[in-house]
Amino acid sequence: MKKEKLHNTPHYINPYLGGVLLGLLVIITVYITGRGLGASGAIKSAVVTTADAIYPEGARENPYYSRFISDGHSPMYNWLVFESLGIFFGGLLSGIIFGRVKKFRVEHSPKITSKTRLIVALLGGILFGIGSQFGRGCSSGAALSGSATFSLGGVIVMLLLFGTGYAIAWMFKKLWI
Amino acid sequence: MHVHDLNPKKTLVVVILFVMIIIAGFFTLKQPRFKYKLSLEQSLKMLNDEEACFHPWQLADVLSKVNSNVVLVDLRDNFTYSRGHIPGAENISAYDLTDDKYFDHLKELYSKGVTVVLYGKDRLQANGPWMWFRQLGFDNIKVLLGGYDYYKEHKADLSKSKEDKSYILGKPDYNYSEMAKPVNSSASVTKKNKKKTPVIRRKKRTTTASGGC
Amino acid sequence: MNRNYIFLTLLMLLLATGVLFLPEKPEYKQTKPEDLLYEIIQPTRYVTTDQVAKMIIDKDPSLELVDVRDVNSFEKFSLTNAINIPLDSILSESNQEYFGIPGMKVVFYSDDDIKADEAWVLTRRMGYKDTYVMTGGLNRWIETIINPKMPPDDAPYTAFEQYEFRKGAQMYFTGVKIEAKTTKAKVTVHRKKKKAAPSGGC
Amino acid sequence: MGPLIPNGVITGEWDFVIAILLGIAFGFLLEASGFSSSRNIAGVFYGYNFVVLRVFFTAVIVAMTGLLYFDYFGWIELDKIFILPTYLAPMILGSVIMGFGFLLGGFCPGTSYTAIAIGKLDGILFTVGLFIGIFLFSEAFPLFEDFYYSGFIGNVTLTDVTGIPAGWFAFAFTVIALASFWITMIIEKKVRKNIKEYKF
Repeated sequence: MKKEKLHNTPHYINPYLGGVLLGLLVIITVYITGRGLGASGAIKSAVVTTADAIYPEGARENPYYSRFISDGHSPMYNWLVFESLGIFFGGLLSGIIFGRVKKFRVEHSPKITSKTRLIVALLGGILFGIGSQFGRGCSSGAALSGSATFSLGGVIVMLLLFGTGYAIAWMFKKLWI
Repeated sequence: MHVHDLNPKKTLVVVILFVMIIIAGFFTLKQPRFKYKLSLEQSLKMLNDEEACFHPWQLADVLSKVNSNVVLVDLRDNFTYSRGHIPGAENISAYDLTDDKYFDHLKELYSKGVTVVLYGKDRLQANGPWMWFRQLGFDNIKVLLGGYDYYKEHKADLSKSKEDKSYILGKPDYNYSEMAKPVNSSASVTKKNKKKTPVIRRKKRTTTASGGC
Repeated sequence: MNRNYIFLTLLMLLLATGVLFLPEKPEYKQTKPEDLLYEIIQPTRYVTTDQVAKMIIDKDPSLELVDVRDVNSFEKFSLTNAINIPLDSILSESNQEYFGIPGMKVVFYSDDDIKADEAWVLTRRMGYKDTYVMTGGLNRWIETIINPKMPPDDAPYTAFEQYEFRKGAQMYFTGVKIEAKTTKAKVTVHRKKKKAAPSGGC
Repeated sequence: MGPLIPNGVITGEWDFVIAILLGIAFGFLLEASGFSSSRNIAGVFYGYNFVVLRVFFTAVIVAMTGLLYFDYFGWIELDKIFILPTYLAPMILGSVIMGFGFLLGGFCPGTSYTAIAIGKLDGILFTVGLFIGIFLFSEAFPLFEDFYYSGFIGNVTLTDVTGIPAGWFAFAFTVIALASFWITMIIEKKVRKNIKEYKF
């Protein structure tokens, strides 16, 4: 029993260690590139590329897509896309080192089924996707890098993102505990 | 149920490394060789300081050794200096001012409270270096009005220049609007318009400023 | 272990407190004193009245004449399209907008060149580049452009060429010819654009 | 000296190599800190796991103070770095929507990539959701284009808006963060007594 418990306990690094290293990474990123980290931009590039491939005329007319489409190169040829690829491989690397890479599985609270969890995750993704476009960035781009560079918008996003989470947490208690 | 490593030892190591980088930063921070002592506002105010200028008639006392607390510094190059200079003047070419040898010498004069008078060919040549030294806090350094050219012309009787104001610059020699008056009447209309334009434009500019971009 | 956390907390607090004592930077980066002196000694900042006259006649869009005399003198007479920034108010915030516009050459002038040169030293210390001083100021402007003197007969050919140009300029500025009207030409307003920062984001 | 790329120290060709390397470091840190598990992340809202708050706040205060020091040393010119533009109303709405998405999905975009990397199906679904969300947003964009651009204040920092030097913000953030670390440590202990252990 005890052995199994140990086996199921993931070996995560100390959260403060992760935080300090992440902070240093933000500094290094700003030092090298002059801007912070980001993640949702890659998906945006993917969306734009897909739309451009499916119906080029419509996409070019759309005032949102057209901001990111240029004739010179594909929108996928973008800093954030490469960075996001890096995030994926970095996660893989860490997962291999700490032994967390396993076959596909769903993680959920014992009170809900896997199916529920997957539907909710999809819904959450949709909302996050819409919100990140209004917010000019997601939690890493706007909230983390934005706040670290003292941007007003970054701080607003950070406070409201977590604030909303706390305000509505009671509604979705079943999903998590 | 502690899923995270609770021991912050590694964190401590990383944070201490971070602090060491910052301390290293403080050590590598170069103390600049020259530093402005006067702020821009003070520098601007200094320009109106009558005390910061040295008039040609004051030279008479220096040359007759009545006033021995003054060192004259010739900023022109060695060749020009050798062809003629104010008696007793030291030659520090403007290009050599920051050399340790000369700069330390000027610092020494400053600490001794000796007045240093800079001069060049004309006032303009010495004016920039003079402003520079003043901004660095050398309030013993003055500029010779009129420069060497004026001295050379009037060296026979310097004290006379007390009445002569021609070496004091910054005054119009002509009545510009009178001089630049248009020649015929048809152009005088143009002239009027021309006069108005700057006023209008200034306003235009300020309105765009408040409008923002 | 708890002791380590306490130590970490204190360390971080110390770092954050240290930030408060970092001196605040001025809004613009001042030119280093050694660089300033180096540029003061160079005569490259001087432009002649002829050059200025030519730029005005050519309607050079990159020319920005700045009159550093007081408002009264400016109202009485000023060069074409000049703006008035009295030396005393050169540090004011609204006047900063006239400096450091990319692609613009600021030429200071006053009665002679001393005040203009002083304005140049101050703005150069503030870090603005592409600033110049008109040598001789308005006094020389009158002597050379408005009232040019015929060079002596034994003067070199170039002196006569220069005289020819000045004669032409004199006509232009004193308004003998009709072209003078074009001085009314609309003034294009150049303003400093927002600092170029790397674009990017999430 | 820095930032290196805007200052032309590093040329554009290296851009994407650097992007991948920085991304790997970012992903590694996210995964190693436990952000590949949505239940870890959501724990911050229920008090049983404050890892998000700890990592996030620590990162922000370290980056803030570090940037200020490095700016003072002349290593990074802070006035040359990209400042996120502020569009007040859309940003408020956007972060509220993101708050909902965050709580439902249990991920944010960066962490969902790392979740995919270690084989979480919910991570994949979240990313698909992101794709759909952004697609919906773009298709409907003409409807709220005006709103999207409203409330623009500019690429402003806290100092630009309030006039308070950046150092004070870094200090205030640090104090708040450190206090919250100690408080959440106590809360976490209490909450965990009443909670069943969960599997990953």
